[in-house]
Amino acid sequence: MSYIPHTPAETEAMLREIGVRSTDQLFEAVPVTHRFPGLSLPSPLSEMEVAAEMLAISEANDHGQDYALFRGAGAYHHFIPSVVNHMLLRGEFYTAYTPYQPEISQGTLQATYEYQSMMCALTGMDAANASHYDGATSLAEAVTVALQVSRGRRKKVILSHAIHPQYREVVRSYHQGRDIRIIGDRGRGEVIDLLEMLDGNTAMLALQYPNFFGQIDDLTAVAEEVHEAGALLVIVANPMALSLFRSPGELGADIVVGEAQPLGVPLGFGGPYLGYFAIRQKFVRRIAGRIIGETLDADGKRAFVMTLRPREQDIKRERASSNICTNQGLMALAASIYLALMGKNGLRKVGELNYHKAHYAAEQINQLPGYSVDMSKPFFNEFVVACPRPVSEINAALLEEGIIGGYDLGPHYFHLQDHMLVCVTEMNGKAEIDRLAEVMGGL
Amino acid sequence: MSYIPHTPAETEAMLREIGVRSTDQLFEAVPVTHRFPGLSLPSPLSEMEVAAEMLAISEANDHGQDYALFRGAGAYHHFIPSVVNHMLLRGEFYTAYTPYQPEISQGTLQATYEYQSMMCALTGMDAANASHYDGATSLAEAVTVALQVSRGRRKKVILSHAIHPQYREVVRSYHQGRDIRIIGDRGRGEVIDLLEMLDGNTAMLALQYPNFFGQIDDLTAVAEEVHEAGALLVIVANPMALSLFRSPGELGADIVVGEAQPLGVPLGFGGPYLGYFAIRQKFVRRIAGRIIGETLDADGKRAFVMTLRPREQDIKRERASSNICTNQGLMALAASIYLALMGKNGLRKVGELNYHKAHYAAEQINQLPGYSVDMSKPFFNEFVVACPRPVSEINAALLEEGIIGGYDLGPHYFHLQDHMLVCVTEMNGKAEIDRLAEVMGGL
Amino acid sequence: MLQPLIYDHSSPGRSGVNLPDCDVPAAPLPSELMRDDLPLPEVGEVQVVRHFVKLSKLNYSIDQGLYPLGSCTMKYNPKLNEDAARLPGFAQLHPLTDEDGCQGALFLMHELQAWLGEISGFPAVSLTPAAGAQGEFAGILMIRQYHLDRGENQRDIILVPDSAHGTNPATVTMAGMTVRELPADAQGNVDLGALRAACEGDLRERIAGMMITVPSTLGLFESTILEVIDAVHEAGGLMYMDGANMNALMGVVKPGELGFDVMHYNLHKTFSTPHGGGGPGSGAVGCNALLAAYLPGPVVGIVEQPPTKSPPIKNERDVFAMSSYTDEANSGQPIGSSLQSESGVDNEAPLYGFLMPEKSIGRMKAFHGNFGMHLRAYAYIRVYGDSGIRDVTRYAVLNANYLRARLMRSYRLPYPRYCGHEFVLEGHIDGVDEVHALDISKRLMDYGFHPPTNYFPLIVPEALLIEPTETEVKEDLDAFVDAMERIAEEARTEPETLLNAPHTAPVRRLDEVKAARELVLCCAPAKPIASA
Amino acid sequence: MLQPLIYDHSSPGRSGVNLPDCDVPAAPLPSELMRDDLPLPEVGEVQVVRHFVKLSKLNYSIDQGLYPLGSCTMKYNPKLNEDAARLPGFAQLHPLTDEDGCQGALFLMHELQAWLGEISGFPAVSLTPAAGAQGEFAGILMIRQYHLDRGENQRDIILVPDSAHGTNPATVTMAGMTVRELPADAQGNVDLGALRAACEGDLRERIAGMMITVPSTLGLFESTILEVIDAVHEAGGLMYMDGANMNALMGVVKPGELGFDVMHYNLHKTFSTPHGGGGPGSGAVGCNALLAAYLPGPVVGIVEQPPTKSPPIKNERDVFAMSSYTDEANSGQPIGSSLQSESGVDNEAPLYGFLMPEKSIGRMKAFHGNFGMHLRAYAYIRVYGDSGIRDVTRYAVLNANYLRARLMRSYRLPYPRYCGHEFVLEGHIDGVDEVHALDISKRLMDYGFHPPTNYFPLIVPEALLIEPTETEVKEDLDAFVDAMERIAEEARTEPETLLNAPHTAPVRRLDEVKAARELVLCCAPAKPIASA
Ligand SMILES: Cc1ncc(COP(=O)(O)O)c(C=O)c1O
Ligand SMILES: Cc1ncc(COP(=O)(O)O)c(C=O)c1O
Repeated sequence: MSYIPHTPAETEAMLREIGVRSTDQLFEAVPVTHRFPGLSLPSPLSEMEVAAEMLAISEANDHGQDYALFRGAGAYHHFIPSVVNHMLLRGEFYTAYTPYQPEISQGTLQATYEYQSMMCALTGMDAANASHYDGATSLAEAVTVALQVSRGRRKKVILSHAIHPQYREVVRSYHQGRDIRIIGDRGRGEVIDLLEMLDGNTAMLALQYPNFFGQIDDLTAVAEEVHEAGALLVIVANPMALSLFRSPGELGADIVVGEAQPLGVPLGFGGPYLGYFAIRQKFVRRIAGRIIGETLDADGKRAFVMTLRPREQDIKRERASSNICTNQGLMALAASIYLALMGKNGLRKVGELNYHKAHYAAEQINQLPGYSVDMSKPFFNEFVVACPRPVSEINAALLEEGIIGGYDLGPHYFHLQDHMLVCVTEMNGKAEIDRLAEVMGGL
Repeated sequence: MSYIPHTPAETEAMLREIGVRSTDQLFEAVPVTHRFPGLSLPSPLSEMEVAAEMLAISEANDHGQDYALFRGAGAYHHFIPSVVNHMLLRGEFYTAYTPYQPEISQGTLQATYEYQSMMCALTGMDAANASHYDGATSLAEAVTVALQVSRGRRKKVILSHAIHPQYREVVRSYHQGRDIRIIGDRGRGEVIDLLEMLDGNTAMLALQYPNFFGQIDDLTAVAEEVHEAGALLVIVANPMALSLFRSPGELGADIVVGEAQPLGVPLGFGGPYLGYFAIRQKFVRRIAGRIIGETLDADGKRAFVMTLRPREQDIKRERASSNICTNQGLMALAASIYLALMGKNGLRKVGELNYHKAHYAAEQINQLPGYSVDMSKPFFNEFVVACPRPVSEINAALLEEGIIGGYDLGPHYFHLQDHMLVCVTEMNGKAEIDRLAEVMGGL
Repeated sequence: MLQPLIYDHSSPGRSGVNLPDCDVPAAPLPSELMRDDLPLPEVGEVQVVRHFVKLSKLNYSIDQGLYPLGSCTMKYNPKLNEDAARLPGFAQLHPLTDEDGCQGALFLMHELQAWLGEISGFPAVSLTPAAGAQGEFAGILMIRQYHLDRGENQRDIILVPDSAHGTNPATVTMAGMTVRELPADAQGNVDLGALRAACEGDLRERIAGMMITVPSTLGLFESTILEVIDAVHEAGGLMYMDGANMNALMGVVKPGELGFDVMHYNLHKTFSTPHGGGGPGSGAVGCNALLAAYLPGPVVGIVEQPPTKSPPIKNERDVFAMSSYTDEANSGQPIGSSLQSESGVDNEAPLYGFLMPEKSIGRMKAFHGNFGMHLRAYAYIRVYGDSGIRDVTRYAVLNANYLRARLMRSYRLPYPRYCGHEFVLEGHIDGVDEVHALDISKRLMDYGFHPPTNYFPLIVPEALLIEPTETEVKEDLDAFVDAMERIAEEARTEPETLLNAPHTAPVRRLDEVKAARELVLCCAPAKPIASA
Repeated sequence: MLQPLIYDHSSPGRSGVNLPDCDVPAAPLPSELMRDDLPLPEVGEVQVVRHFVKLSKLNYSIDQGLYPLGSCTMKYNPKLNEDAARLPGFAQLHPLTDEDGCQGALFLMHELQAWLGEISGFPAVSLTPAAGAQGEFAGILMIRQYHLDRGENQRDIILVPDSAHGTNPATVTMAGMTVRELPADAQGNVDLGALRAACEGDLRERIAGMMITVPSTLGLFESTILEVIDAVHEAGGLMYMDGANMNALMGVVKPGELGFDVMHYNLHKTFSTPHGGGGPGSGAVGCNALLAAYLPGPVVGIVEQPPTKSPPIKNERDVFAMSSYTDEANSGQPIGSSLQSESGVDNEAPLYGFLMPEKSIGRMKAFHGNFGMHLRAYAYIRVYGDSGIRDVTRYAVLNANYLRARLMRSYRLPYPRYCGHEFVLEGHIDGVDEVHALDISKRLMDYGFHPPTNYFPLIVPEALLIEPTETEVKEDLDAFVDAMERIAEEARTEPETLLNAPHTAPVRRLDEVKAARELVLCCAPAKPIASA
């Protein structure tokens, strides 16, 4: 019986102890009219058959082991050191629950505390939570915090159009039941245009860094203007880019959110990923989701515990600002291991590889007749290419050559028809990049 | 520096403590003429490059994930439940040394004791050791034991020609320095012919069960005759076949050896595998290699320890009967986990699947014009097919269809030119078997 | 021994990984944009391994024993599923792969949608929500939008029993709606009188719906569930089922057939995906035809039927008819190697694609849900199949009732009825007032067990909510009963032992007040130079 | 707590795995050949997992700390290598795959042969031996056969220093030859006088060779190694080097250049393949041109040069010229994807094949060695490469000398010289005669360390042989020194603490006499009915 260990004799003995003749009797409270319906599911399979089927299904996908990947747009193909998976495979980590009982959960608690610490280090913020579902929901939760900071008095949220389109969709989904206005992202507004929109009703302004097009906007003066208007500056940052570029904390952000998938989490068709959330000290008690804090045990020994619990739904119930409960714990552990391995020097090196390779690729493509790369601003590991024909045609040709090309921006941005967002990481060798350019040029 | 954690500052401090200026000084005892030679090796590679290279090399092989395998001949493609590898991946097991310090090695010790117990259960013997290198060396070690039991007075060793050819080669390699005669396997002698060779000079007679051709010889009366001649009966048994067939213990064997790779160890291009060695109580102190025994600790608690140590090379030195030290510990653990999972019912079921599928395949092939299967004796999961053309041609055609065909017996047995040893296990679905027969028939 | 922090292992110049040299010309870095400091630790690979191995040893986990945490369904996490999740065809699949290039993944999601629908009696399922709470949020937003679309803007109240999980009321607030709490009656059912009063009184027109957990968070099947549903429907509200306790329902009753309109599943509970020390989860949402068009997107549908099949089934791209899921020829058939052909996809297979339901409440997260959990749930259902899924529930309920029957002799059982997959005890020993549920829980650690859920549901004093799950073997249940009985005895004879427990855990009880007051959330070396 | 045996978890009818139904017609089973009983345990999957997880926790391992076991080279086992070994193209590759179908594996072995040869200065290498002891056996058989082929049948003596590992003398016996032990001098070198006496005396004509470990098992480089080699060669004998201590030699000196004729490598020591709680190992053998033809087989050679290459290099199938390994164009080049093309193998690559050396001593085991270890060693060497391999030795020797320098203050260091990768202390505290090396070792467990090797080499009283390896970080070495110093102190102030140690390990000291006397080697339920 698969994962059920009962033998008939044991079942018998247990039923006797309970005082029933069969398990059917235990369901007497279920309306008899609806009790024990048929289930039309496939027949059971043995482990070896399921393993074979999973392999077959997985191989019906075009994946990064068989294809050269030049696609990012919010999900990045980075190298993950083998140690990460070996540690994640320890049952002590992945088969544990949320650390509600700290005495027997110090492993998870300390690792999460270390994750929080390293996310603070990356973002330049004072505190980070234990995770949100992903970058998009993390942004949506930041909106809630910003609204709360204004005690509900400010109702305007400004989003840059250069924030990941799906993130903006999620913000709208999350706040559809609230009486607020989300603006700024319908047009092609630059940062400067967004600052124009600030007013006394603005709770926050959010920018992406690097933005969805891979570019690093100049944010030097932004924080000041936002703060002057009494609003919060929220920065959606790719944590991998923070290996090189000035931290959002240094730029004056109040909340930094984003997708930490690049830090040791595989592409995995979009999830589970890791929404990170970091904030200034003064707003820390408004943070949603779990947070681990340091304390002492009864013997005076350092230990860790979930803290600020009274904010959470299980205690505050309808007065909680978020309902989040289960988060992305194991992915935070993955990021923790990844960052520990990479460390200060390793992460910077990865950042540099991304930067140099992307710039090399951009140059190669920019030289191709009919193509042009937007080099108007500095960029990290992604850039926009204006193409001489539909992106889908180019990608079809690339696929034939074992290459998954860039992301088609047309469906999301009216002004970017036939524009492709190309991503280059440390996983792309020079030969691969050259081949990409060659195939694109040969069309 | 890869797996070396030293920073320059630490190295400096350590050198100071030692009192030298550089590590070079530590090598002053090495003849200066030969000190610090150049090394012509490839340049260092990063982890991600090595991982990519290993993948590329591995994919330059025709393996069981891409091909249907009908090859056995001493190495078998069986299903390995996922739990086995998950347990083997626990660093506590695979990064530990031989359990010389029992107080902090009870995990390895108990698991090995359980392995020994389960091998006794399978073989019907009284004691089993912690492993030998593989089935072949286990047989070679059995020869040593048999010679010792006769106190060196008997010098003849009878081997059946139906023992794996490589095993017989290894027996000869192992005993080339000893003054003994190894006979019986040059011709095509049946068991009955081998019994004829028994005499007062015979130390042992060895048979394979099922034999190299997959067949189960009738061994009912063999032990009696061997014992009457004062010799030992050694049986080389495929432990998977012992799920169904009478145990060698029941058949009167004195020593049972063989390859336990079928019990949870992957094909792995031939190693590491797992030589098992089981023996009657009366000879147990002659067993070579490590053995785990039960005892008590100072608190009277049950615990396990390497026992009969005085037989071993580190104590008995030149008077030890074998020099074995490192064995195949982790593979014994794999077998232990595998047998625990399969258990009485599961293993029998696997045995039956092998039996039925092999018989189905044999029938399909036997019906093909030009082919005939040797059905003269019962067989387990392998059988011999007389083919209408060279085996290499048939295998080439099968390979085109994604099938790795049977093993060519010609190079090993003069009388078996154009004969193929076909193996069918639970891994071969009916469709695969039908396709095998179809391709073979279509030639 | 105190486990050092990862920063304590740091030494300038160390690194845990070698990276390749750059094989392209270096581009100039924009110095004005570069950061100066990156206060990450510098640790070698060996040390990192040891650090996390040692941390892991401080955890209790399912892989080492019984984890009877009520409401959490801590069942065994099959290793098979972990292997499947790590196949390169899944782990290295980009979420924005073009439709043609991810037919395997889409097929799997499509099947899973159908199977979850079949198990719960709902024609439509969306897999996108990332956890139970997000599933709730989606479901309540769907109900909200449904009413808005019918012009019933005034419907803003969601009824929630007082035994509900905290996520339920919090969800209602997030959706901009209002919670109205309902009490339980003496049997642990929703108090029907109070419910009817709410539904028939002044607020009738404001009732948007009700969220209810079945079986309840007390582990009890509401014996009046049909009346509850009727009452709410009667008032024009819709019924949301919190499916956290689905492990007590599979093959026993289909929420959709009972009359529920929408529910969420916790794949990380019922369908064995690992809890991961706090996630990830997966909170798929299922619903009936009324709400199908409001599901969060994207969902997976068939966008092109195989050319060879006739008559062509309606194209899901055109009409979002999720109900076609369960009667598709392909659904529920073993796929074997049919998907695996030269071109990657069999010609006879339909083409799957992502679809946005017509009136969707939108996206709940980027991309399309926690796919890694979908594939594990798929493998799990595949193992049990039609004949086995009900066994999961049968044995989960058997195990819970067995513990209930044995433990009610030494602890007070507030609701003496057959329970579902879990039951609640009062963690209180008569005559020993100083001993609380928490003390009993901490003492269980010394006996080698993870404690039950404490202080939830809130309506039972000193609640100990116990859920063994079906994967536990009788010997271990018996050992747990022994420990609980001994603890009850200890409470009487040596209460201090409990009050100071645990004694053998890696740490003693923690000062939670200090943690919240001092708020040390980030270790000093990680602080950027400015703020440090 | 006592960990139950796997049989203690057994209950009739349980099974830890589901198997597929039979998809072919059942064939009749020959009832007279079938067994009746199969006394294996019956345990569920969850229980099996917990059983082995709990067992694992009773072990000490490299993954949790310093493992300074002299002569064993307990260095970090890279996780990268474990992943590589599990790739389906390796794990599911049948050993009898036709040559064309295993070019990847053959290429890898061919490269590894060349690299090991380069590191040791030997032109020929065979990877077949399964462990160090088997490598020794092969090497001594080669020496034996070499003399036989020259008609020098009388050469049957192998000289072995008294500090040698037990496998050395045992090997000689297995090969049917005779051991003659040689003493060490005061510096820990082989006593040259004694050696010369042996080589120049009556036995001169019987000298077949000498086995010697470099650096010696005392961790010392023989400063007279060239004299030793000369003396033996002079007498007509050949020199065997036990390469267990190769971690002190790489990039520092090549045994082949010193004049050794043959040696073995321990891939499971020097080249980081995991020890696995007792194996598997891999004991490749390298030798010079004199002995190449005697190597155990099969070895991997180039059997066909790529058509495009000119001039064609001699075909190794025809002439077994192993020395061509190191000067092949292909050797040591990154292969990148060159092997990976549509047909599986690049047209420009040579064809590799298995060859049997001309006068081979034969096969040491079935198939071709512990390939799983070869591939790990390959990956390991690939990571360090030409510039890094010497660092392994440099830091291994640095770590050992650092410990030596610090520990000689509290323990007697019998040979006060720079050591190699390890060194020996006397585990004896002056004035406290009741405390032995064993007690110090057991006490180290309480401080969280694995003890050093005890009582080996035999020539040092109360030997503690300490080998930290290069992968250990200074902090941990310092902590080890602290523990050793405290133990020395305890020996004086509270010797009982040592005599009764360990106090915190999973079990206390064991009754080894009882184990050997009662010989319980198999648990009762596993016994077949007849013998039970
Ligand atoms: C009854 C109930 N509802 C909802 C939830 C929330 O689910 P999740 O943690 O997946 O968000 C839980 C989780 O514990 C629960 O027990
Ligand atoms: C010096 C020496 N020689 C030989 C060996 C034997 O090697 P193996 O255990 O691999 O057979 C060892 C192993 O400990 C050793 O230390």
